[in-house]
Amino acid sequence: MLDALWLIPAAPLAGFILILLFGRRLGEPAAGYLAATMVAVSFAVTVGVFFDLLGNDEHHREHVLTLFSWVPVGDLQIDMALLADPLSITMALFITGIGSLIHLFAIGYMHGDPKFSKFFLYLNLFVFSMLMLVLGENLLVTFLGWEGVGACSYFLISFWHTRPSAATAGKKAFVTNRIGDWGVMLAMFLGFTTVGSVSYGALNHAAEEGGIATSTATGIALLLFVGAVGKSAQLPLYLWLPDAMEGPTPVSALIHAATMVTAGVFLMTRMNPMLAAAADWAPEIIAWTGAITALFAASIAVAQNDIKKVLAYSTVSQLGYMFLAVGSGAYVAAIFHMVTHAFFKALMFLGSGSVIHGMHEEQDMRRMGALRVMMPVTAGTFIIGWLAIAGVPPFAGFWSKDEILLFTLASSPVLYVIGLITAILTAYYMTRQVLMVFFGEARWESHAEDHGAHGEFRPHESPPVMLAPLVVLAGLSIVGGVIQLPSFGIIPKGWRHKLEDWLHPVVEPGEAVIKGTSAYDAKVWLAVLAIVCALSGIALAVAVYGRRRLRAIEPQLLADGWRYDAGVSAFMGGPGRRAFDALARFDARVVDGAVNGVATLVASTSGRVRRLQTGNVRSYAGIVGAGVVLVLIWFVIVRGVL
Amino acid sequence: MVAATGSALAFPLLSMLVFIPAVGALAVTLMPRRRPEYAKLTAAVASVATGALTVWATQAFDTADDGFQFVSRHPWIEAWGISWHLGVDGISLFLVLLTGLLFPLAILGIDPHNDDPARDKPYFAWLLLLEAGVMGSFISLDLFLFFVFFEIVLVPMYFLIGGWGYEGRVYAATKFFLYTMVGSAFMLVSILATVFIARNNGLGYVTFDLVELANEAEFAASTGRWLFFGFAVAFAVKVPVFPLHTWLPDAHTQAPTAGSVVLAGVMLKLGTYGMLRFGLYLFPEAAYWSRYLWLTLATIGIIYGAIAATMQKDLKRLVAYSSVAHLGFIVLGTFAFTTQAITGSVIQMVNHGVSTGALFLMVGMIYERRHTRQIAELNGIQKVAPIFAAAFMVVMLSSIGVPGLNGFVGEFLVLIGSFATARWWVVIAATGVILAALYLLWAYQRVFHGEPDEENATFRELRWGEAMVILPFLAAIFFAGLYPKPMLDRIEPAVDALVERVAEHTDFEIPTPTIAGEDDR
Amino acid sequence: MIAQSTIADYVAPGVDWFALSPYLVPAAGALVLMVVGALTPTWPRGLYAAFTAACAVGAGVLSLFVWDDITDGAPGTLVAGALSHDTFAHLVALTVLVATALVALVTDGTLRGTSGDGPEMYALMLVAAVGAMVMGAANDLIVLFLGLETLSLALYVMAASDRRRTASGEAGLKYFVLGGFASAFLLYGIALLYGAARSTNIGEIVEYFQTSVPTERNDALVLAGVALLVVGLGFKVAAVPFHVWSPDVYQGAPSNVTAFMASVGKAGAVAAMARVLIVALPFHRDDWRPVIWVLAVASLVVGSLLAVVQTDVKRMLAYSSVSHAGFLLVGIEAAGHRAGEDAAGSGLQSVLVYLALYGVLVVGSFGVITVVSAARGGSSDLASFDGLAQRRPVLALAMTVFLLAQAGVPLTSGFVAKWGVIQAAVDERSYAVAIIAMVAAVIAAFLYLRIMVSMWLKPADNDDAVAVPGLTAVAVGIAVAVTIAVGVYPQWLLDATDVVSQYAR
Amino acid sequence: MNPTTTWYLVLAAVLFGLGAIGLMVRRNPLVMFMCIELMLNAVNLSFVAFARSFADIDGQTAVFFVMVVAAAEVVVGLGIIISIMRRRPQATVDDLAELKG
Amino acid sequence: MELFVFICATAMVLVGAIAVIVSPNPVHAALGLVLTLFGIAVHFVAMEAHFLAAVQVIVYAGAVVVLFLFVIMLLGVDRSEDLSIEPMPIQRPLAVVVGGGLSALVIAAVLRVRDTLGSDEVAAAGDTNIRALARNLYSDHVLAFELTSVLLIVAVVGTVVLTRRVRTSEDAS
Repeated sequence: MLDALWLIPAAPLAGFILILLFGRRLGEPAAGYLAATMVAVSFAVTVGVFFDLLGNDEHHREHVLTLFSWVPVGDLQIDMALLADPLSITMALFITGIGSLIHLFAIGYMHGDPKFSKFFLYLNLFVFSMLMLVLGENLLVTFLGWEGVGACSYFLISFWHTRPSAATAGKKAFVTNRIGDWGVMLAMFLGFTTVGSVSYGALNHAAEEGGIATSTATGIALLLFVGAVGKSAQLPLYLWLPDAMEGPTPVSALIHAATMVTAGVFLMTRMNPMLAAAADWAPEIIAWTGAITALFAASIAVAQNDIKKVLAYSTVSQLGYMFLAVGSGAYVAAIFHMVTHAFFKALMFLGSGSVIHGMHEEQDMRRMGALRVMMPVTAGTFIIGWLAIAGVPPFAGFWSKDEILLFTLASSPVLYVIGLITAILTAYYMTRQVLMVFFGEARWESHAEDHGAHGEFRPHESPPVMLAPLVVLAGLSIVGGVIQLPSFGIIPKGWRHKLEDWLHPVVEPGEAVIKGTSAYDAKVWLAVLAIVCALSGIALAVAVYGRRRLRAIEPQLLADGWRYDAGVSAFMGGPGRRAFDALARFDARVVDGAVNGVATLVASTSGRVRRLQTGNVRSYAGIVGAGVVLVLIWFVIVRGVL
Repeated sequence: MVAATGSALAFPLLSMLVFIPAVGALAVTLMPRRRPEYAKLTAAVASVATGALTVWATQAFDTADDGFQFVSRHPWIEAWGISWHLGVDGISLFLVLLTGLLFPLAILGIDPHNDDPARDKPYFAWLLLLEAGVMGSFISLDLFLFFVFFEIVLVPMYFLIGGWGYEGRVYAATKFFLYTMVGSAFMLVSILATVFIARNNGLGYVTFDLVELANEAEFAASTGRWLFFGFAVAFAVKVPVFPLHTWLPDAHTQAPTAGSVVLAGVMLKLGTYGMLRFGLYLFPEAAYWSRYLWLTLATIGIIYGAIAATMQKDLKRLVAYSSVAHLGFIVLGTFAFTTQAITGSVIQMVNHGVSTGALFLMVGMIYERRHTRQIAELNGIQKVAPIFAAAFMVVMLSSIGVPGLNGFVGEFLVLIGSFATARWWVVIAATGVILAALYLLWAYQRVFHGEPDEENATFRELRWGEAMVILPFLAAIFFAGLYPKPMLDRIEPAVDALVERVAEHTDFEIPTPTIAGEDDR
Repeated sequence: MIAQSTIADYVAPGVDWFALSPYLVPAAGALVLMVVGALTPTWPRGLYAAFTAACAVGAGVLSLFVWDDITDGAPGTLVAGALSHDTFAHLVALTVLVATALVALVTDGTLRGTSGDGPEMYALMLVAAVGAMVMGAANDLIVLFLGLETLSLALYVMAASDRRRTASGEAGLKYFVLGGFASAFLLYGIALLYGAARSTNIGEIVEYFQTSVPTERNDALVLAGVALLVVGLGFKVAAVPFHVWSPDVYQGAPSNVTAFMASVGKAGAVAAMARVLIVALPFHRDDWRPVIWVLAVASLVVGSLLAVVQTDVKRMLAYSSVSHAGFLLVGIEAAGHRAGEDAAGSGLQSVLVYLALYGVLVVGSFGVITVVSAARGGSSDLASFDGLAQRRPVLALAMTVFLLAQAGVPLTSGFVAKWGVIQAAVDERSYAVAIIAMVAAVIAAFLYLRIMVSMWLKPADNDDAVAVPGLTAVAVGIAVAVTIAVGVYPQWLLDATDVVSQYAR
Repeated sequence: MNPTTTWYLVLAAVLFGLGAIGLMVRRNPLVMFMCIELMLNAVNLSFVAFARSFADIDGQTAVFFVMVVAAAEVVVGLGIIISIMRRRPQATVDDLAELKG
Repeated sequence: MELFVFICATAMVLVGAIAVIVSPNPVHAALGLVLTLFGIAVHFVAMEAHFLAAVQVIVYAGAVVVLFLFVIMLLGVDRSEDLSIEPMPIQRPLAVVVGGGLSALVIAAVLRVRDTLGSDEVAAAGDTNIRALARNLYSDHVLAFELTSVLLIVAVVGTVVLTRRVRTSEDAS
């Protein structure tokens, strides 16, 4: 199957082209099924490739498929080439797997939308781009996908472009991402200048051999991190992600939770030898950025009332966890968390989509409540997702989060504490969300009249095509942890560290690094501590929102996201815009003014000189005479006498 | 057919590229006044024939040869050592191709909207004359000949802007004409000085032949720098390099659509092309010596053009300022002196021609429908004309430089190539990529997104005829973005030779990666 | 010794009638016009003009034969050293004769049917042409002066000849007064030079400076003489600041006369200046070159600047001709670097070629102005050109060609002319003046653009019927043909004129 | 003490200067014209003085030609003046300034 | 004796010239011109240029000045010019500077070379002056002599052109 590697991106690309050509004729729901099938084909091929690789011994789990020479100029030889190795196939597996589920979901969700086929057009293009991103053999192919997903994200966020907020959000996402792209590009330039290639193989090889100076490696790593910050919505560039919730919910699930936003983590993992070769403070910066983002976003999520906004900030927070892992050297944990996060966050986004669908486009949680009765499947699956993200064992999230915290403690206790606090907050705000949406009294009845002309408003459960993906994802959220079980005594040896072993050729073995540290020795107690934290967070939320024992603390400052977004907007719209305007005026008045000034000067000088031409012949004689005297002075005095 | 390389071809291919449009222009002029449709037909035939020849030339081009091909050389004004010397190499080939393909599209696809059909005749005649001039500039290998074509181009462009432009056309046309002529004034003196100084310093005879001058003449460093300066001023105006750019927004905005397309598509490249062909090639020392100046101006241009574009209220003006920024990349690459950077510059010249040409084309279509180019008066077009919007989006993304589309390849090569020799300039210039997204997306949002108001609700969707004009642009955008290799293969040898020439004449060392790019795949 | 001379010593100088024929034919033609014209009733349509043109063309053909003689043999002098027998002289003569022929054709269109129609104007033209030719050929300063006066007096009269317009009289008077003033300077210069070099004959002057011991030289006298000569000739050339007369006179004079002044008048004056400075005074080249430099730059700048702000087309072209004079002076300055040396450079050639090409161009331009302003009752206001392209597209196209050529756009003769001058200057490393000249040309280009804008881009504000008389059309057509032909293929002209730097004295 | 050539030349220069002054200050075209005649006479004086000092007849010949030119100039000049002043007898050159700029 | 002649003639020249410049009445100016021309003629005689002296008197003082007076009478422009007013304030100072500068500079040049000027001896005897002139005129300067005839054609044709009656609207009114 390895030679069919090209099929993985090709299938969604084919879907894109087919829908582009025949989309309108196919119509609903054929276009949706076509798109979903294409992604499913891709998934099937990926699975095939996965098993092929699995069949090889761990040093031969790498396959490069060169399609054609893309940008060959002198030393710079960049191929359009795909790389199948454990990391890329892991990514591809959950991209295509979750992707096909979400496609399926979207068929139901987008029912009745006039631009139904166009939605799947974009979705397929996105999957293609995302696959190019992860399968790329070199930075440039990755960058192709990287920008491609950015563009698709832009299309999809502003899918309902007649809404100004959607259009603005799409633009914001693109531009903010571009700031990150600046870093990726510079990293490529620096890499090429140093190594003479932008292929991962060459770059990482050079880094491993120690051929790259520490400063250069630091530069490359941090520049890539700038890109990752943009793509994965970390501080200070996370702004676009909450706004991106303007897009249809499947988009939020696929792009802004499961796949695209993890690209930054993927890239850092892919280039981990470079990070290893970098100065010590480089990973620290990454870890701190991740930790602060995790805490910061979690604190904002506590006060959000929009069902999707909570999930969006939660995503930012969880991505922060992943960077915390990367910065702590826990690449496997990062990937592990990325996978489990993909499961449960996709699940919850789809669940929220189902809720929104059932609530006729209502997103405000304050107008929900007690939905578990109306939407039992949605509620059930959502609760599984909740338990997973909150870190309750044995759900998937517990295992991955625990592994990250373990590594974090090994590198920095302070970061560990931040991680723990974030974990408590996560459990708290997720519980809050579940309680507000699915439990308590039904607040939607009182607002029924707001929703259209229906005499009676009743939330309804979604169709099976939407529920099926929820169920599958719920299952994965429960058992997802098995791919990387820790070496606790109660877990059979053969079940431990599956992911780590699989990823081994790409990423240095995880726990071996911290083996012998006190953190490693206390790992069981740490797990217990994590469980306690999760439960206490849940308990707190129940006390506040379930039992009403405590008053809810939802300061406006947090609801406004620490006013960071508003501040940036104020700056861009205020001084920033004024500065741009000033430059535009400078161009018109000074630069162009100088040119027109010359013209004016010519005209005014001419006008003045012109007055000498009085029309009076005597004054002409005077001018001529004066000229004669001057010429005579030159000849007689200057040339003759002197 | 075997491509003749470095020697004369039995068929005077390149001369035909000049003569066919020139004769076409004459023929159009002589058409009967009552039958304006003949004018368009003649123009179309002439431009398509020229285009076909350029395609043939591209196909027959020998990728292994770094010298001039399809050379045609005949004495012209022997008294002054001037010959009719034409040839193409990798640097000029695609500009010739672009010229050859852009003009038929402009002639066939863009309606000049003459209220008086009699005005079709001069319109097409000027366009063909313009094609002859531009084509000649790109293939001239004689300084005099180049200057002649470089200057002659002004006249038809002047009349096209002045005669078929918008409100402020006369001002814009005049500004364009005078601005460029000031630059040319310096170039003319420089050309002459080059020739005479070369004669006095060993060459022994007067010749305007580029190749002879480049190979035989030696200039003292200080002399070369002055001479280079003369050339550079003319090219800097034409490019235009900040701060000599202010003619461009006016000219672009006021020009008729075909004029804008051609102006942005090929005419600006006369400057960047000239910089490579005459600046770097003749005066490598001076070019290298002055590189920081150019790098800085280019970088300023990139940022400055982008910021100025952001604040424009007129869509066409916005695109015009975006040209300032894009051309900045070309200049940046030119003065980075690495193979990748200069190849990138050449590619970018072509790509900018395609994408900005297409942008102007579509802005023209917007104007045609709405009779306004003010961004504030446009909104919600995507809802009523989704296909038009989609095409615009693709072109815009190409202009933004999204990988996979043509705009990226050039920018990327320029930046990656320049990084080794002009690191900090690249760091700043790369931020232009962010700004490009900012101003174009902002404009796109305001024009295409949202709910259309009453006036925009009847915006007409793309017609088949219009689509046929845009389609080639889109095809080129995707092709050059995904498979630029055929272009790169043809461009690279000539660029390599140029870079080596610079290295030979200066203490410039062609940068090599500190770690040999060993391949461990 | 003079005292002892007797009649018996007298030997009549040899006269090579064939070599003189180009001068004699127009003079004779003028006499025929006067005498026969006075004795016969008014000649039928266009015959005066045709006859005049025929005389000029005939003289031109003779001049070509003489040219052949000179290039076969060697340049020399004629009639006791009074005239140079060289290609320099004949290139000027050809320029003058071609311009005269063209102006004659244009004049017919202007005068036919008016009271001014008669043989006199044509006779004046032919005589003036002789004067201009003599200026270009003079090998004696007195002869040069006489030629100049012949030309000038004829021009004064012609300028004042349109009695219907008061401006014409004013132009004639101004030209006359200032011209007399300038002639006095020129003459005084000749006198002082005579006082220094003991002769008015150029050959003898040069010989004197060559042979006399430096201490004996009367340098101060020479320099004062040169100064006054430069002034006198600079006036005729219309170099700033001695140009003051030209805008008024160009504007006031009838358009056809202006064409004559700008072509023939300028040709004679510049040729005379070149004769005096380059041929007669090569030993003082370092003295006069800076002055010419300043005059050139001043002419270029002031001419271009003032042209831009005018509203009358004739006045615009008057100032532009001042600017062109600047270009010509650039050429003379360039020639001055190596005046008198064997390898003289191409300065002189460039000046004379410029003159020839400019002559044709300017006649064409004023030819068009003549017919356009005729339709507006003699007004040559810029507005009268509005929308000309709609009314008379061919005429507008012709004017455009002339204007582009004057602006120095390639593939026109104007470009060849400018290129020649600039390359001569650059060859002598006069970079500054070359750049100033080119920038001035750009400023001047604005003015040509204004006229083009008026013709092509403005709506016609009137529907005056612009009638183009047949002979005028012929003249304009020839001028266009020459302008473009030379622009595209200047080789033959350059080859042919390569010999002009081998002048006689 | 006999007058030397230099004396004559100085006188000529003074006369020439006076002529120039006259031309610039007088407004009557006829008088301006007379001033030109003064200047020409100054030149003639110089010519003859030089001719005498070299014992050369060329200078005198030149004067002869100058006189002819002066005569012709007078004829033409007076013709122009008549043609203008017949209509405006009291016109001074200051009044003839329609063409300007 | 020669000195006396020189002084008298110089006085005539200068007084006449000043009269031309300052006399308000054009007739008086013309008379001043005659005085100057006579003075010049005297100088010519003193310098042995007899023929020129004669021509000077006959042609200049006789014909030319008469022509001037004739025109003055014909046009009736013998009214005095008010010289006390100068509409252009800069004109008179400029005139003095230009005229004075001209004279001064030429004089400076002359004085600088006065030693190198030729001998002051009288060149030719009276009766041979004319002969020498004739010989010179018809040999070395024969072309110039012939050219004067062309010049005279101009004068003749010019007067014809300028004095011909024209039909103009102004004349009609």
